[in-house]
Amino acid sequence: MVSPLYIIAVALVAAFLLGLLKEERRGLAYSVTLVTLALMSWISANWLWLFISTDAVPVEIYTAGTAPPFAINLRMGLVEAALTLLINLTGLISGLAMKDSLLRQGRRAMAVWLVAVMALSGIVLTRDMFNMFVFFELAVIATAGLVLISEHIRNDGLTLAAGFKYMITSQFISTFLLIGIIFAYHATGTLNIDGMANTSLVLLNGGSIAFFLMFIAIIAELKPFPANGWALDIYESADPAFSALFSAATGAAALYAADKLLLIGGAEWLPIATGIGIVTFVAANLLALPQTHDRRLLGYSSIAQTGLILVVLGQRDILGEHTLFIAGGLLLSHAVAKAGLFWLSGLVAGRELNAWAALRSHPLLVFAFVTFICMLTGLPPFPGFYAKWELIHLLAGEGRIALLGLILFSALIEAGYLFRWFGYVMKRESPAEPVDTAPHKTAAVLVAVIAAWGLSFLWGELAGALFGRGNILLALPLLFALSFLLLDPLPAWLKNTLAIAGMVAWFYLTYTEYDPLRMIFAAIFLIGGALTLLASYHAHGKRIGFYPSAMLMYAGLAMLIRATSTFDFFVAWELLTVGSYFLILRGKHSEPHALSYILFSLGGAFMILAGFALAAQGAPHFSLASLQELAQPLAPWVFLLLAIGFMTKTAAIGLHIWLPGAHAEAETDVSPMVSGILLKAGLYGLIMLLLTMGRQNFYGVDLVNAMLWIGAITALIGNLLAIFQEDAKRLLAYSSIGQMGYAMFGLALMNHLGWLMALMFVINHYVYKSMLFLAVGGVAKRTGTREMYRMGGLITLMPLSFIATLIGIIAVSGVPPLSGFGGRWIFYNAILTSEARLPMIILFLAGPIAFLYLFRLIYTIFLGQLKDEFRRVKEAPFWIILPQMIYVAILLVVAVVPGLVLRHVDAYLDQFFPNGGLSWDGMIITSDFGYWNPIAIMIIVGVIFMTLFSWLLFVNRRAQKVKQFNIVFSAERPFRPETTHFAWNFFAPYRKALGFLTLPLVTLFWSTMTDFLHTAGDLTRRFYTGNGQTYAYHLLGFVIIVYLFGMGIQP
Amino acid sequence: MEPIMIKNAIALLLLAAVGAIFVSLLAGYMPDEQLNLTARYYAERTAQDIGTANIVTAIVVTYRGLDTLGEVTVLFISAAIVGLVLAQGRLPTNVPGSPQQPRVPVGELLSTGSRLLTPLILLLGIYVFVNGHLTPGGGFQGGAIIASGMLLLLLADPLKHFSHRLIDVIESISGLLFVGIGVLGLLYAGGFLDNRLLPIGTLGELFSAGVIPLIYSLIGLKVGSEFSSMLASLSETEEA
Amino acid sequence: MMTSLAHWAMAAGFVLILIGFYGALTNRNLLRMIVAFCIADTGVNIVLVAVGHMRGRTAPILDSAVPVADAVSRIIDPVPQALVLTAIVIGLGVTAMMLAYALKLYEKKRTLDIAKFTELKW
Amino acid sequence: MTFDWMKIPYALLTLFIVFNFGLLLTAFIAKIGARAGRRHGIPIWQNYIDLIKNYGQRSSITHGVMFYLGPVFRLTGGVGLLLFVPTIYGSEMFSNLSFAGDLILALYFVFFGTLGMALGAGESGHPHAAIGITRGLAQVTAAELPLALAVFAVALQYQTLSVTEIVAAQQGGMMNWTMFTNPLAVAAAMLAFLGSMMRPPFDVVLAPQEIPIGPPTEYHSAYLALMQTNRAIFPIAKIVIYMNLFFGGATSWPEFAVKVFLIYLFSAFVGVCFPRFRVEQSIRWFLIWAVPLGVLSILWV
Amino acid sequence: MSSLINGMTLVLCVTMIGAALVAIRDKRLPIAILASGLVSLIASILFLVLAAPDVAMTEAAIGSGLTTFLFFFVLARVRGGEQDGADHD
Repeated sequence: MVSPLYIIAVALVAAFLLGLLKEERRGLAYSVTLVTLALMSWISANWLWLFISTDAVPVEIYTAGTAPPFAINLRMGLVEAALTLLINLTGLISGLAMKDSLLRQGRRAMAVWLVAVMALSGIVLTRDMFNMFVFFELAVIATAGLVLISEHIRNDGLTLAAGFKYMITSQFISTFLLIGIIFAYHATGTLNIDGMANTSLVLLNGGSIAFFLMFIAIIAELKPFPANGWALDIYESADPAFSALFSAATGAAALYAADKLLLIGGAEWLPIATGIGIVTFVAANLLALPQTHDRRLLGYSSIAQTGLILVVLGQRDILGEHTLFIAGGLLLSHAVAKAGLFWLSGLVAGRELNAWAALRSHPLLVFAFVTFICMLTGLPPFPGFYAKWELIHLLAGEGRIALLGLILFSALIEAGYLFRWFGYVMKRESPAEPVDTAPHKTAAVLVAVIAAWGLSFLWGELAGALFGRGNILLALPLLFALSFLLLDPLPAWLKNTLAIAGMVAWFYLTYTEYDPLRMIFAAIFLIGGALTLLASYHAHGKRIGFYPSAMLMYAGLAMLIRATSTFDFFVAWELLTVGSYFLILRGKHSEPHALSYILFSLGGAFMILAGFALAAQGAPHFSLASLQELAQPLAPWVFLLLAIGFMTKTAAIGLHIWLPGAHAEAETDVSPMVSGILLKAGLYGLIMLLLTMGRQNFYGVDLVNAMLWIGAITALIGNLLAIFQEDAKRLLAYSSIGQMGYAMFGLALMNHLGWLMALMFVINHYVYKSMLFLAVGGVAKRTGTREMYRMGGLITLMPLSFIATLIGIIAVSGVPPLSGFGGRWIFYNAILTSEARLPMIILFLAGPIAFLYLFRLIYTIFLGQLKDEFRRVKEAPFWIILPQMIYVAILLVVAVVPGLVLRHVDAYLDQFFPNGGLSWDGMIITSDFGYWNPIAIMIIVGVIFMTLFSWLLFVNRRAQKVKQFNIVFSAERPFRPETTHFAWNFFAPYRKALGFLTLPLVTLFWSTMTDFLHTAGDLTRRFYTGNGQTYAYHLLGFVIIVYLFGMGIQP
Repeated sequence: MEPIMIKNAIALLLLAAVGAIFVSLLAGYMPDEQLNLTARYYAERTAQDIGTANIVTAIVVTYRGLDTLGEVTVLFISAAIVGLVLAQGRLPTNVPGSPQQPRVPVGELLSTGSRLLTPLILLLGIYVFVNGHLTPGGGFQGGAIIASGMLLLLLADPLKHFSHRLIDVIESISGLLFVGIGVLGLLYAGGFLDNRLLPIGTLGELFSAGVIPLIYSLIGLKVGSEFSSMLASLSETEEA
Repeated sequence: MMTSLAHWAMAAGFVLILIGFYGALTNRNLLRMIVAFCIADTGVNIVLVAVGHMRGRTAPILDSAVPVADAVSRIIDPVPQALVLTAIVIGLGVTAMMLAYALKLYEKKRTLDIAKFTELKW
Repeated sequence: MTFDWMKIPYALLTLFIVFNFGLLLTAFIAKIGARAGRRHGIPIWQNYIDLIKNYGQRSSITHGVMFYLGPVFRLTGGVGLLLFVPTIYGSEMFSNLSFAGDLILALYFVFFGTLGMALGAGESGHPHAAIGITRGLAQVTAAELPLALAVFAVALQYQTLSVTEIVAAQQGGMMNWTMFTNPLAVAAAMLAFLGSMMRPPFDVVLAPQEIPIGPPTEYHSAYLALMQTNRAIFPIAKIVIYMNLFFGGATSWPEFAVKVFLIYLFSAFVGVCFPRFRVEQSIRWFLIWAVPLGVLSILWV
Repeated sequence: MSSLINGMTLVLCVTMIGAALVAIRDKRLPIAILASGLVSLIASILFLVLAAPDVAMTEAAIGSGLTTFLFFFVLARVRGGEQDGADHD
């Protein structure tokens, strides 16, 4: 093995060699620089490989031929190897990305660059306190120098000011550090970090103050809130490639330094580190919210991430041996993603977040961006996900709930601004200036992407080794979904075929595993999904990005039903959430709606995570089935968290505001996916929850009962809102909210028939909502509008769509003889045994209202007056019609023989609710209270109907269809269909009577919440006045506050 | 003025708190009666292991040689940056309102004196760092003395242009040799920067203490050239 | 307690640090801030050396006055001195950097008032 | 289980009886209404005349398929509703095709005709038709609510959803009728009944004055004939449900005739006494007066 | 140790602090710089007293010598900026 000292030596040799070169030989100098950085990386990589592949113990490297503590020693272990590799590689790649500017500055700038990277490696390697100070000073000066140099590029003085502020701060920091070091030396007689730790510095006379001074100095290097104004200015103004190094490598080095210090400080100082970390994490994320400058935003995000990792370090007392896995996962996620984003920002010309829309024309770069933000947000399969999972679990296991809550809350804010940004990228107007696609800059970004995925794999393997979890990246459905990334250049129809084949094949492979309950969901997710995908054949071209997103969602769904442990379940949950978010975002105007979707979803997901964590109580493995073994006082909390999480997905009232926009603005074939299929994931979660946990008493409130109420109110408000929509897809979306309310209500009834009804809703809602969304989507596609009042009279032009809609609304409304009636019938039977009468009443109110919006849907679109501009409209494309017709067939079949599916489920439910099932006697179904003979109903209605119809046809066989305006209209014949089509504000009387119920109170609540956060962030950030001196005040104030806290906890 | 008063008051308040931290440090401070573990080791072993009379030198150059390497690197990059940045400043940036002022001619005495004194000063500097392992002083002090010689030249003739190239070469080569010797120690002696590459010799002689005189000389050259480079860069800068 | 030399020096060092900090916090002129930092640096160095001081001992240089055998009982702790050497040189590097900054800032903005460099904020 | 084919002619017989009864009853009620307004009123056989005339006429125009289907849906709804409910309690012959007489089926089937009619009228393209429909739908949903609540109260009370069983439970004297055992439910249901009968004060839907040419005018000749047929059958079918649920059902045709007449008369009586509501007013009215009654009735059980 | 040295140390310290105060409070920048150099110079004497000849040399050469010159070089190039940010403006 090459001694790690060569990392330092090589860098210095190269730096001094550069001094020998002539100023003009810049190309050569640049090559030397890169080769050196590569060499340094190679050394680190070598060591890393040694530690990974063997059980080698960390190696101590002595200098001066003398053993520590008498001479400086370095240590190379797994962590050091990984961190130095990270630092050196970041240095190498950033050096690559900075090619232009380095070449312009010349050899001296390159030397500084090398020294900066070397210094950071030195901070990581050294085990000597004063040596660490020297390396820190080196890093500071190199940083300040690089900032000063990059001023040359921007030439606006901003960078200069930022660098000077940094220098001011570091003067204070180094003063504290030196004083701390010398007193620590005085107390312990050594400068060696391990020596100080062994002599328990903090217990010695004066030792704790000495330690405090060192500690606070290193902490200050982590840019803690509020002593971090300078860092933000640097992030904002410096060369992005430099910021990448500053964020990823400097951050990593400083964190490791803090880690070493905590080794000295011992357990007493852990809470302080945690406190500083969490305050920083929350505050920085909050402050990032109002940012519009991309690099400053990234700066805030960097600071926040560092804070989070500090929290992890501070929680090592409970994280124990897993600290490394967790902190490492978070740190590497942060480093790779942040470096990647900074490099990416070097490609974008504008500095406003909007300007990133330029990326859109480069799918690869968009993919890179997605990778980075998902990595930062800690979504699977990235390392941060594993880390967050373990972290939250261990915190919950120890009852550190407040910390857990703060972490999740802040992570949600972070996800908020990151995904908002992604929305800008995808949807905002592309700026005039194109993306700079210089190969060396792009290469940097791509390396980060590769690193991101490589690390994900690695962390998956590690999780496997440490906790026996499966590697997410090896899950077949996910791999299948990801393979579409590679297939993206293929034409859409081919990919569609592959997708359908894949889903059907997966179903075929796995169908034996499902019990009847899961079978329903499996069929809807996989076969139903494939069916919906038929509609996607209508798309031409390549449809870049569609298939990876859609298949990601389906992969999540497929994994969800197979999940048996909470981990697998949550992974699947996150995957389907992200996939669907990307799908929804594809809609033309869906940017804000996709954002609120992902925020609510992630918020819900975090609730679920917290619930799972609380349930597991620190156990590394927790199967879903074990949820039933939970007891008071834990159980109701777990139930509450999980229920809220799942109800976010089903858009229960209060958490529903994301749904209408998201479903309505999605593309034609996406709406049925997210409505017909995706919503069922939430129901699946609720079913899983209720199956395992049943009724829970929460401070005297029966939570299932509360759910009953929520279900009922959701049904009412959803339906009520639906009738006032002018937008056809929004109407359907609100209707979905209502329908999910029904299903939830059914589940919450907690009896046999209630569940049967909910499952019936699951099936029915899939069929008719997919069908209606496709029908309406087809119409919207042809007419170019979703405003119903602008349509009208399309029945003759789009007869098949009309038929689908007609069948659909009959089914939804529950009018016999179609399948919707079955749901209603079971519903009434189910509630007869329930004691919860008030919520039932609410549900009664909701029932007839459904009728109103359904009629409006079909009337305003297909009936009434045809508008001039739509006279040439054609029937919807074949591929959009085809699935609708299949759905019609399914609806009719289910209407006649509901037993086909329900019987099995009914029998299956017996094991949970032995009483109150249905009896199936041939075609006749009876419950304890009622009787249902679907075939007879169908025949009777059919016979009467056909008789009358044929008679009427016969009588009026000579009737001719009259022209459109051949109606008697106050003795005039109207010639303007616009004024004759009565369609706008259709249910005006209803609005007058009940409009007060539709006041957007919930929206108001949430928008006030977000406004509040935004304003809080906006006001708080004003205390970063930009004055370097003020920042010094902040720093000193911070030092003193921590001192008071720190000394307060000392014994 | 009110805001300034408030600002000063806050500063005083903050510093009072910082002062309180210092006071508690001071109050808790008890001078050692005996050398602590590390210092005792140095006192006992330096002479035989390293062979320097000046223990501080042994620590600076060998035991904590890595620090020193870092330290010269600090100077190296600050010199580089100062040079680079001020070179950028030399681009035509004449701002109206600050007309170039003619320089005041330097007196005869100073220019002659400087020509006489500079070689002596340089010699003194060299002496200081070559004897660093024996007497107080060493590379840094010697380097600073060399630099003050250059300073004298600059004062005597402000328009004099040093050969940056030469300074750079000296600086780089001495740096390279420094690292190179360190690496040789890694290869052929006990570790990085181990001075026992060469024989320890007799305590108190000039050619003793292994490579320490060599390294300290290199440090002296390097530091001297770095200081000179900084001074030269600053002095060559046009008025901002 | 405040009897030994080291205590006096150390106290003076701390006072210098505080004075330096005060100057850095209240002077808005960049050069004055740098001067203030220099004073604080000097203070730090004094504190460092004072910590290593031991009453009644001599400098850690072996010569005829201090033979090798007596070194342990005769010399003061050499380590802080070594550290201070490094610290002083680093301090100069930092000062030079800050001065370069001041020059460039003045060149750009024609002012040395720190309160005028607040374009980057929030 | 084999199907008893004789049920079909029996069901047709019931249908025939109810149809004629309905024609006469509506005319009679109209007459009473007219007299109360000091008018002469129509002859009692007027409905027959209209019907025969309309059935005899042939139309040469149509507005499209749904226009056709409207009356068909409408009448199917009326006939189906009648057939799904047992008419005469205890009579195998007049239990129609109700099998066990499931209440939910009946309740939901009420909407079948409404939906069809709304669709058919919608296709005529006449704005007034649409206005009428919105009003009708808006009002009917509000009016249905107390009914649904009352029905559910009854179902809870008797712990069954079978109409037959509910009637059975009310046998053995008037005091067993739901009217007396659960007066709140009946009150709520009867208020709802007013709303669904398209009579004043809730007949703005038809709005003979305000909208002189709504669906009935666009629907003429044979279309109109079907709808008129339905107008004879549908109210009776509905009243049969009320009768069965709240008033002990009927064990014989005369009892049937009396009860249906009285219930029908109730709506006519209210109709002549009160002025007309606008739609939002009636919605409010139902929500304020009828719904609380229904709620109470459910909680009462 | 003799009280002479103690007394001298005390004087040195007081002078040094006085110079430091001048350095941060004096309105004239050159005076401030010189005062700062003086602080360093006295510090180097103090170092000698504290038996740290190496440090004393270094401080004298670098702290009070080179640094002061660096300041003056810069000061000469920012004419007009000396009074920027003074309290009175």
